Amino acid sequence: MEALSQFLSHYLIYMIMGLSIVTALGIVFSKNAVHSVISMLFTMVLVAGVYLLFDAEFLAAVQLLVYAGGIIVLFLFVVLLVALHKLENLRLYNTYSLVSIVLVLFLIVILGATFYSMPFGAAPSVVHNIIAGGSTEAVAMSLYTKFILPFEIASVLLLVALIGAIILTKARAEQ
Amino acid sequence: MDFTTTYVLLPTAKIIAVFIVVLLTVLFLTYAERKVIAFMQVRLGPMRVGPWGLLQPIADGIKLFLKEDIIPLKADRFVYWIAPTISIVPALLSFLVVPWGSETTLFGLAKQPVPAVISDLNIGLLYILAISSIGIYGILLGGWASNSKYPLLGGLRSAAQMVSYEVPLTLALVGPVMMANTLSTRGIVEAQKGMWFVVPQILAFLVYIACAVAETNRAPYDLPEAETELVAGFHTEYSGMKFAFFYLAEYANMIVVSSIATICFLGGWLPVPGLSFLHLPSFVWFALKVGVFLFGYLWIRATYPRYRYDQLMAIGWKFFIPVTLINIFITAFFLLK
Amino acid sequence: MFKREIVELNMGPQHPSTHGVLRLKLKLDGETVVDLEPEIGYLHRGVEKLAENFNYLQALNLTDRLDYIAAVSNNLGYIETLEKLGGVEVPKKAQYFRVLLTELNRIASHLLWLATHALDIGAMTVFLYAFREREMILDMFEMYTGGRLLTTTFRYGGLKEDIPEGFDKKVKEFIKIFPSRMEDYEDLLTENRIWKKRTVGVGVISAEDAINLGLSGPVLRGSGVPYDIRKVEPYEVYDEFDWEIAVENGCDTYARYKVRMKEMRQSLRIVEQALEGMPEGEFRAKVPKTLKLPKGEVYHSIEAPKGELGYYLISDGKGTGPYRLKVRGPSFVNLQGLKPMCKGHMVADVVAIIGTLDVVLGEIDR
Amino acid sequence: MSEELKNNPSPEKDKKEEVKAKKPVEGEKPKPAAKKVPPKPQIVVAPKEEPAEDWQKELIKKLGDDVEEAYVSVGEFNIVLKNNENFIANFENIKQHGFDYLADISSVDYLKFEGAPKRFGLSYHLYSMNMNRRLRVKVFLDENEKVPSVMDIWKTADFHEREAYDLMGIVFTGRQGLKRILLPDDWVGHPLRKDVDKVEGREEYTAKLVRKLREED
Repeated sequence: MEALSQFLSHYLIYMIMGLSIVTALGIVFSKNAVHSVISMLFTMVLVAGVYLLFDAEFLAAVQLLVYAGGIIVLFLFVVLLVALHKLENLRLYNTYSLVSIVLVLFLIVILGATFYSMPFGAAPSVVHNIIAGGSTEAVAMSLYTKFILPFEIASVLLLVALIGAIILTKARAEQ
Repeated sequence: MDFTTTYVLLPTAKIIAVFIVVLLTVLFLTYAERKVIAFMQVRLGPMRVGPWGLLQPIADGIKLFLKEDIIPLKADRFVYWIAPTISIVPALLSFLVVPWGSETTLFGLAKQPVPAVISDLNIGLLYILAISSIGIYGILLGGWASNSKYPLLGGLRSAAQMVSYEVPLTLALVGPVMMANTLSTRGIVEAQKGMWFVVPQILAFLVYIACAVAETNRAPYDLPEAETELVAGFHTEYSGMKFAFFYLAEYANMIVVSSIATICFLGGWLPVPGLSFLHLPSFVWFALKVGVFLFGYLWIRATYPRYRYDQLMAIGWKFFIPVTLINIFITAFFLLK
Repeated sequence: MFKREIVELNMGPQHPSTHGVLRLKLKLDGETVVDLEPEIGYLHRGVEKLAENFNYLQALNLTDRLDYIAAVSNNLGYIETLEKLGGVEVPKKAQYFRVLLTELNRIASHLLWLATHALDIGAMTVFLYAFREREMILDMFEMYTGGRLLTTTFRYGGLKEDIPEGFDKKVKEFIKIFPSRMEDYEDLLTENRIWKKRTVGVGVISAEDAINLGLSGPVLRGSGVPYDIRKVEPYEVYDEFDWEIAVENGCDTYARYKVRMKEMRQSLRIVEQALEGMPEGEFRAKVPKTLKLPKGEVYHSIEAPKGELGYYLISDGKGTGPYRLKVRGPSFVNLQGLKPMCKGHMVADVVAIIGTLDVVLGEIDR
Repeated sequence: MSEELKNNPSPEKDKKEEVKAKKPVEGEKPKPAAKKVPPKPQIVVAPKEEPAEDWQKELIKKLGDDVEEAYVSVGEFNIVLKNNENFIANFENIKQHGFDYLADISSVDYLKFEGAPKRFGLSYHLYSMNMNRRLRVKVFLDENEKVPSVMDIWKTADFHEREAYDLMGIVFTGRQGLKRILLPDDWVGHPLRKDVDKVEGREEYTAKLVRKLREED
């Protein structure tokens, strides 16, 4: 029993990651846009699971709340309201496949090189040790003290975008 | 305690206990709904199956099991199949962090009392809100996959409604969280030992009740399934167990929001002030308080007409959200003073 | 991309709130109704053609099936049309009893309207409360005629038979109970915020438009026109009773709701007076067994629960049945008000407006 | 009375004419059915009287030559109008006279009715809210004769005219959307006509429906 649970806690992370890759592929390869969105939803939920396993509870909750609960609903709204039958006839693989293969290989090489040269170190375990009272408090402390200025700037920017969107659509509706 | 008991046996036992209780409650909530509303409407309600129709929910359950599972010809089979599941799983998962009592030994399974909650997450409340926001997809996808106009309208309506009402619902809960200084559900209850949060947070409490009714798509905000307009809303085309899943999810959600209200405003498992001499077990107090809320649900349904869709949205955005924001400011002001 | 798409939605003929087999072709912009066209005829049975092949008494059965909620009113209108052409004097007792039954029927019809209207807007409890009281009235009908809905109540020259024993006791019981029950309905609805939000300002129609559209009954009176045939052209013994026309000036769904609520109270007043003043004597004038009417034509209208119910009867003086019987059903005409009332409102309001028009498809399709 | 006689021509004119002409004059409200206890009830005609009241005379004067006939029968005031180019103007006149409420438009097929001048008839039942009076305007039509629509004056005419078209086959000109209302759009015939066999229209319709369904298969 003990061995099993240790095995689980050790390999659960890989299982979740693997699943999330599968669902992520589902986003790209499914021909039906609604199926894509569902795959995306599962990917988001699984990513939240990854966060949870790294003891980033707050991040996991926010991931669920904002991405899985909010943004994908909007995606789904758009997909449902736009005519879908046209998408069914779309060809997934275009004729420039040779070019794309070369480009993708190039991208993989560059990304790999970047990852290889980055000094990642043992960050997760450090984080694990710092926050005994839960990650929520740590996030809050850093957000509202050290990073208060970027935080506020980001919020103002979002507000501007929000108001801008409303004004743009309103103007169109009145025309 | 050894490792196996702590990490495997106890959680499993808790999970099984909670789920059995929740499913039974859901079953008999449907019975209670029919009975309570029947008595309010001077009729008898179910009387045929068992004494006073007590076995009616079980008969209904069997009926739904045995019913033919119809899938519309032009439906998207995969989405049609997965929608009820998406709907019910988050509803049940929410019970993970609901503390149903102070401490328990789980009928002697644990040698010393353990917290009466499956998992006391430090982000408990946030977790419930996060997980319940997934439930929207079930309704939205179910409505779309049926490939029929009324379900689609119902699905879109309810998704818009639930997304909108999540905002004031969450904001209303910020007040108690600020006062308790924790997101843990147990922590919030324990912070109310002196005074229930319903007293200082009365504004948030009232908004929460209204939003909770809207969030669970119940009367007078039951527009997604307003039968006189949209036939049966998003589950018009569903039958058999799939329909039962939607049904169960709705009632499970009712219990979840009632539990949150109890936890955040009415002191969870704490006894009613002045009645603590009764020495009732803590889970009885909890059940009683949740029961009051559930009764309120039924009472409202028997009394009020239905709002119109735009009116519902207007109330949500123009009234509830400002009120909850003001409540947060007031709470912050008094906490900082 | 920003072009507005108009969606066509078929509401009915099978839909919970179209009260039968009414079909509406809605054109929607989002959820706002841009255009609307009622499609009727799903319940067409050719009553007018059938009547030409029946004799006068048989045709009475057909009138039951017009507005099957208010069969007594239909019978009364038809029988009075015959009597008007035949020129027969109806005994006082029969007249009193006719008024009594018709007013009870009006209450029953309005109760059914209240029940379904409230249910459409989502107030479920009122539905069952109203049905409970309607049941009492239907019991009375059953006691007198043997039928609950299709009553075939009256006969040429008076009543079918004398008033049964114990009937007055039932009516008295109803008169005693009903006012407090009315209070119950009003408590649940009249000042209810949601109810007001759903009805005030919805389905507005001005008095001029209403007259021009030929609307009648509570729909017209809700727009402030005091047109009630019972008052302006009293038939039977309505001029002997003390009662008022129910009028509201709101022109909207709420006003029509209030008109019907008032009207139920007034009807109860009439019932009370009719029961108290019930004279003794014959219940039927002496009339021949086979009814033959003189050659001629006549239009007679009465105030049915839904509005002006008119019968246009042509007799060729030879046959024992009508040469032509045209029914002017109030619901048929009132249905024309649906389009101007609904334009610019939302789908949910359409449901409320259908409810407030109180249409019965049996009468529309005939 | 002389005008009235014109409208009740020959076949019945001989003996019975006397009876119906005299009967109504004797008593204001005759009770033929009630009093004459039958082995064979005598058939009489509802009396036609000259319009006596001021408003009636005024209205007749206003409409002038277009009035073919005007009489009071069973207490109801009837005006028979000519179907000519003044038709709409006359109705506007009537409306201005106070008859603002159009209660009903009825169509009649006089095919088997003795004494009718033409095949079809339309009866407009009007009511005046202010004067509290009723008026019946009648117009007679030959087969295939069209009649102008009064929909511009009273919107309520819409359904009534559609019904008259649907069931009786009377065509109204000068309006839109004149289509069947109670019967299916592809129905054959007009069932309220007296010469229509009840079943005929239905058989044809059913046959068409079956054909259509077969094609769909």
